Amino acid sequence: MSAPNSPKIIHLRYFALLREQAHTESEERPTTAGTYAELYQELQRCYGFSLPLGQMKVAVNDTFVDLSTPVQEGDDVVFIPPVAGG
Amino acid sequence: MSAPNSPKIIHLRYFALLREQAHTESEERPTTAGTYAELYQELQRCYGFSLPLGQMKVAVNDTFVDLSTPVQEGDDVVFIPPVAGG
Amino acid sequence: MTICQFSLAAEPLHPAVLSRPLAHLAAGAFVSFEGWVRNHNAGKTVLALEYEVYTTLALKEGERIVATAIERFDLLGAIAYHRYGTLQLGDIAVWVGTTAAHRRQAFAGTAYIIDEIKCRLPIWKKEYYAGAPATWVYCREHRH
Amino acid sequence: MTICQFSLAAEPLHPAVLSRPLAHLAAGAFVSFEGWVRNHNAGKTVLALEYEVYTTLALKEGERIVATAIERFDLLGAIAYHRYGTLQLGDIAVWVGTTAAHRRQAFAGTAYIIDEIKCRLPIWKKEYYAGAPATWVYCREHRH
Repeated sequence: MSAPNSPKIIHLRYFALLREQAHTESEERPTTAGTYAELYQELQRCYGFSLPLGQMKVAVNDTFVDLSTPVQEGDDVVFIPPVAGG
Repeated sequence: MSAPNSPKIIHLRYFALLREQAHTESEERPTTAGTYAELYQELQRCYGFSLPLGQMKVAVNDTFVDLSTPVQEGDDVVFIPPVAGG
Repeated sequence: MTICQFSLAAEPLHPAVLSRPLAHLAAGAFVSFEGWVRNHNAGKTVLALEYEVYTTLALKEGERIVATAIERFDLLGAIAYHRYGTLQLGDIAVWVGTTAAHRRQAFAGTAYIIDEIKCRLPIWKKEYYAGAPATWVYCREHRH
Repeated sequence: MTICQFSLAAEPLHPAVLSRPLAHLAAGAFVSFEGWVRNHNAGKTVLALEYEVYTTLALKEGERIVATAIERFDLLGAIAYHRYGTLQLGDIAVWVGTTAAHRRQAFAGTAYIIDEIKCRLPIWKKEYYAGAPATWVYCREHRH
């Protein structure tokens, strides 16, 4: 539907350290990032996220996916910093 | 104090299958058995205990001892058939 | 009927109540784990802690963990609860209970569930210390 | 203070009460085991069971088992209770609870205590069946 490289609008939610560093819990964001890995790097540049990409997981529409998955218009995206249950 | 082979009086208590097969919970018993292994064999002949010596442990004065330990006058003796806690 | 349940709780956990649905006359063994908020971690004095949770995904992952344990260890039932929000010293942060015909299964099942919860559930822990800045701590084996 | 306790009980066990003395702010993990009276064993339908105990020696051995677990697994506390007399289906026959700084210690400590109780404590179990004579059952690894 959209031309190559035209921005896609996605919904982002932030938890824990990412929430603190982004100073927000969620945002609608247009992005030209091709994959979730590229999207995280874009957010790192924007917010100064201290956690490296290598420590990150990503959930899209409440399901874990690979960071190399292409970004889709309308996705609900959550980057998952290292967890600590229990 | 006693001459060789003169009987020693011991106190015996029986639990579980041994209690059922001896038809008593305890007894004072004179014995000429030299060791607890020999004492058990004497009791087997007397009461028809079905459990073989090899499955038996023995406690004397509330402490586990080896079946080859010599019988002492006045001992409080409990043969321990296979256990089942829990 | 096999009980398979994972829940997130805002309020204190009461193990005697949580374990009730696991009663089962074929069960010979029940093993429970409780994670308690300790007063120390990595040499620092802990004052309190806070769990932040990605609810939808945590419930999905939690249920998957419990179901896998039941299947893998032939459990008769398994239940797990995880607290979120602010917790005080001594509070139960997580409770896991499993039943099985025999004890080895129940021990293995309960250990599996807490191991997976610690490193896979999308939940984050911030520890507040005496004389040191609060920190987001994490499981070194982070994975999914 | 380290809690180290072994008891024999004529009356039903209430885990929520039994575990209370183990509360400890340095403890991060609590693991409990409960042995429940099952409705089946070796293909037979169990109706009830009876434990007969050699009290003096059982208390000595039980305390030794709990103390060894504390030392070997660096536990902050450990408590075990064993019922005796007649028990009904679903009753708790044995309860073990341990605490430690970390979960591996508490799992290992609790498993050690129940393993030793099953095969070393001078206590005997008679099972009453539907349609078969009552039998003294025993732990195959009987030892001391």
